[in-house]
Amino acid sequence: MILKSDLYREHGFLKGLYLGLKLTMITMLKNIFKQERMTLNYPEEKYFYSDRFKGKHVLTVKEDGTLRCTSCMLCSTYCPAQCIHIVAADDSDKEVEKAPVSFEIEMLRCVFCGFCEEACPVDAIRLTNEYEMSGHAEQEWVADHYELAFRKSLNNGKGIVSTVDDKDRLKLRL
Amino acid sequence: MSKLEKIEFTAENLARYKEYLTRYDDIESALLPTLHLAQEQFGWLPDHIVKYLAELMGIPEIHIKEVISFYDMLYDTPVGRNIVHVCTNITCSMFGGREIYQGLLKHYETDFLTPTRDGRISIQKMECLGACEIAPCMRLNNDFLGNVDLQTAIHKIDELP
Amino acid sequence: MTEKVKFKWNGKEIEADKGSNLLKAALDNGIEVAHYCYHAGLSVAGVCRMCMVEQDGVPRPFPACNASCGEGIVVRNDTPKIKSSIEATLSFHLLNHPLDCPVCDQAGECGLQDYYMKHGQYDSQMVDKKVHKDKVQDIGRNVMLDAERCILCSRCTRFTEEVTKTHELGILNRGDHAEITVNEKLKNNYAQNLVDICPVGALTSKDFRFKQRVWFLEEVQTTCIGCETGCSVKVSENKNGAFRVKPSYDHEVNGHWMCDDGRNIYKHVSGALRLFGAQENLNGLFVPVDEFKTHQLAKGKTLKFILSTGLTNQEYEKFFEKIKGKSAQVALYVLPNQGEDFDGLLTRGDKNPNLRGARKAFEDAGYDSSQNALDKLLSSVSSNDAIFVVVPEIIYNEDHFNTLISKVEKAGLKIALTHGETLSTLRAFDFLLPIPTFVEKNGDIINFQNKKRALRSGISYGETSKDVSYYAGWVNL
Amino acid sequence: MKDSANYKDYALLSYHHIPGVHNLEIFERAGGYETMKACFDKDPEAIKEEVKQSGLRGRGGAGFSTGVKWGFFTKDRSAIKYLLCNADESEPGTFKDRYLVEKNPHILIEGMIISAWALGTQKGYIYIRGEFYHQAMILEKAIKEAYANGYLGKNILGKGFDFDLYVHRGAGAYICGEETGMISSLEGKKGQPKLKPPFPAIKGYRGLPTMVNNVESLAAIPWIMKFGANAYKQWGTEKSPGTKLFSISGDVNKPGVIEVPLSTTLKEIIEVHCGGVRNGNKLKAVIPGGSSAPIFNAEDSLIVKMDYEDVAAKGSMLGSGAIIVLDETRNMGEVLKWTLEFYHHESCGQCTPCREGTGWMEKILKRKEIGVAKKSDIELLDKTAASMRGQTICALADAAAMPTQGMIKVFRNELEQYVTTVAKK
Repeated sequence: MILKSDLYREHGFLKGLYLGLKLTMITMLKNIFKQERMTLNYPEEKYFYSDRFKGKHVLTVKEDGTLRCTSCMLCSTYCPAQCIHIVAADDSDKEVEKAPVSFEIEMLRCVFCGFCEEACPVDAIRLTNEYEMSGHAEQEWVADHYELAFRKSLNNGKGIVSTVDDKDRLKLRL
Repeated sequence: MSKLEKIEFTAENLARYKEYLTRYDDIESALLPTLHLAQEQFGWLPDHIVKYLAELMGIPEIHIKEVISFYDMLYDTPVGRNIVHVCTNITCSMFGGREIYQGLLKHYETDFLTPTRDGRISIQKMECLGACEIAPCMRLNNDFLGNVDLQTAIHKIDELP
Repeated sequence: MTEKVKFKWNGKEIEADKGSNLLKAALDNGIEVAHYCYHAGLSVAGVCRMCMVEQDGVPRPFPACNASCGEGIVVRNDTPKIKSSIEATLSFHLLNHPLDCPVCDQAGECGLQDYYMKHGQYDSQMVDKKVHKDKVQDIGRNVMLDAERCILCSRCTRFTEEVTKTHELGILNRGDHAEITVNEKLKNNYAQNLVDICPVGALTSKDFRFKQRVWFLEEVQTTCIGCETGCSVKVSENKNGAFRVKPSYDHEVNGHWMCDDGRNIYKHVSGALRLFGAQENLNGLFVPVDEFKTHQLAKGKTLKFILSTGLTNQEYEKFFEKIKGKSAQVALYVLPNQGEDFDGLLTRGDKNPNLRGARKAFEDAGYDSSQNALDKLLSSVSSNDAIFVVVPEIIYNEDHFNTLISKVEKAGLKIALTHGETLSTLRAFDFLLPIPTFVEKNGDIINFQNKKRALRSGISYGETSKDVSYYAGWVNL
Repeated sequence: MKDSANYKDYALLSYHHIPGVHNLEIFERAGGYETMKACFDKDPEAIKEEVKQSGLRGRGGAGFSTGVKWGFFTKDRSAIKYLLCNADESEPGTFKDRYLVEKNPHILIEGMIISAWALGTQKGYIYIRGEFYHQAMILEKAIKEAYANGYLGKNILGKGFDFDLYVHRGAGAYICGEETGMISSLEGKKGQPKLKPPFPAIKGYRGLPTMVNNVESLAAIPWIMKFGANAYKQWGTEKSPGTKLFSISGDVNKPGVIEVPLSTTLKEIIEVHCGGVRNGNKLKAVIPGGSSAPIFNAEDSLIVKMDYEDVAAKGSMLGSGAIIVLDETRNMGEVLKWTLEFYHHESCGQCTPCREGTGWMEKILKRKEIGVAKKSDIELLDKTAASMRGQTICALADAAAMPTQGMIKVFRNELEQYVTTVAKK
């Protein structure tokens, strides 16, 4: 939560102290009498995180269903945990030219910092608010691009289409 | 021109080529006149003619291609038997050179430098032809035509062989 | 002795040969001057207009690449006027550039990127349609051309005109439609130098294409072992392997260039067949084994060594030291000549990287390095022998080497010291033992000029500590 | 144009009134080639000095003193060197050389022989633009006649001097009018200008000393040698002496080539020699020296004197003397568009600022076609033009930038209106 103002600076010491404690008191009393608890009965109840939550990655796709990623490797360069592994290859489409043949993220290494999202020049990788991940063995924690782009939860396996599409970019390029 | 046809200068042109060589102190300098000559004989300068000239003169092929592509009056694409140059520079444009050019393209249903369907003419938009006193001016092959309008231009072009 | 002159560049005093190139003098003295078209190994074109300077007493700015050093001249390229002109010129360079850095292999070592960080006009005013040209053209000899990225510095055309004199590349058309074009395909054996000299991503290597980003790579300064010329090279590698070889400037041997054959010398270093430990031949199938087993089998046998010409002087020295006074038979296998003796530029027919060093080491140790000695050794092979064959790193003529292998078949124990299971005929051996490749060892080799050339190690992949001399230690155990 | 022209009135067009003067016989009967014969008795250095004294300035556009340029040339008479005549007049609006050559080719040949004698060149080439096919043929014929008369070839007139002269046809490239571009073109390369230094006078055609002069400069030599430098100076001003050919086109009643002394007012040229502005319209602007010269508005046009200094003082240049007159009906945006299209088309593609800049300036001006134009584009255009100036090997970038900046200076409001007005279809 972002505090809007500094109570102490704005109202002076005593009044600030009073206002601050008032908030604390109200919350305490509410919790005692209204029983509004933060603990949820997971998995029956689930917490909903905002879209800005940095959860499991997703690779976006173009309108034709291919990966948007051009395998420029900026994410893997920027990644502080060095958990992104990309193997690039020629694409038969001259306009695309370069595409990944394999894109893997080691989920156990990932620190969910979201730097990859910021480094990406083509909006190909995003962090979602998906936070439920599980696995038995280490291998299951390496997400390949099928998992990252076409898992069931993403548009029923069709993947998330990025709005800044290649064709739009080409149009912008005129 | 079919590719099977043997590409070489006629005896007369070969003599002219030899004469060109005497004018210059090195063979490279004779390239531009030779290209003019070749274009006169072959119409335009496709790769196999470039190859012939390269062998004849001992100049690298790419060098000749560079030169052909550099100059407006040497053609590496097919052109018609007659070339029509329409000036579109300042003075000629002031007096409607561009309209004549567009009008001609429309009339002959062709495009920049593309030969008409009967292969008779190619229309080329040119920069200043150096005849601004008779603007708008054109060149039909090597002849200047001044103070033209679209109708006279079409009339004159139709007289071409 | 050429006369020296002193002049000032941005206030820094520089000493250079009189009349030498002003830009070169500045670059040699560690001054960073933006430039694209100038290359010390080529003629001056003066077309990129990035190296403009102002000189006191000269009214107009001029390009430093077309000026010569004179005594006492005062040159600046940090005045506001020049700075803004460089900015403007760079923006012209970028005007029709497609800006596809994410997919461009040059990114990270691109002249446009480098100078943009320094001289960029960060807000774009370009909303117009760019000029489009042909992308992704395979122009032969492992070179890819992207005409759109090209800034027409003409380095490549000058290279094919002046260095290789093969005239494959030219610039067709004029104005902003000018485009690098290849006549048929590249044909010369130096074509990949074009990739190096291209300051932008217009010419890229098909071999290196999309394998790695250059910022993941480290460059190791070493020497090419492709032939006896011994060109200075840089091998780009990281923990995943070696990825490319580029020439590095050495005015005594190779100048700025290297041949295309030499570009392939990295391939065995991290190739699929690279040997990382001892292997035993089980009916034609090599399986990992403890090296100790080989050691045990070799005990009591007469050890014979056939060395290759690819070892360093230090390795030979150490080897002969180890077998000094012991009864080991040693011979040298010399690779046969390939093609013409000398192609006029760099490539030589003699493919032995360190033949001179080997012969000298043999001589110093009192051994015979001639073909006779090898023949003698081969003819005397018996079942009581353990024969060690050092497999050359690069074998151009496999048949020639296979004949050698066929002659050692009689030996009781056949061991190949190699970097990998590269040849099918290596199946004739009982054991394969790993030795380091040229990027995994430090030492000297002696090239055709009788000059010492240094091999330097970078990141190791194999079992590098055990070189030939280690196995020599098995003699007379 | 006066009918009964003679030496006293004209230097260059003095033979033009004689019918059939392109024939050597008629030309000689009128007194042609006499000066040349007389010159062979003179010391070459004396000829050079005379030309220098006359103050003749290069008529191709730059206006550099011909005599001084000759002074830079090697004095070693035995060394191989070349004389090159620049007849590649491709500056839009210029047609004076065509006019001069097609009527009277011999005056150029005479001038070239005298210059060759003075400079000691053994071979000469007349580089004529490819479009002038008939003019090239006229020259070829005239050269043949001169050979037949022994004025060209080995041992000319028994003086032990050899000079061969040939016509070399270009193939349509503006840049070949630049002297080093012309040399490249003559060498059989693309006509791309070469780096200077070295200058052509030191290292030109085939790396040998080469003197490049404009047709008009060379054609003025016989007159100067005949009547002397002082007589030549009777015309014009101290710094710009002599007469000059002006090619006048555009909105005037009688367009054409005139020869007038330098420093004649533009007003006189338009009103007296060319019969005034067409249809009695009001004068709007004048381009005084070919399309590369910044434009004059009506006020400046009426007071400017056509000599190198006064035109430069008013912010333009005399250039090749191509005067394009524009009346009130003309749209300056269109004129600038035509100019920029021309330079875009003709940029040789060597230096980046010119290659990219000329194309971009055209695109900026045409932004309304893709619907992104705004008023500030004119500012950008001005800035782009400014950053192209003085950045390139040859002057083409300047030639594109100067008229752009000049036009923006004089007609900014009109241009701003032009770029933002989208024509209704």
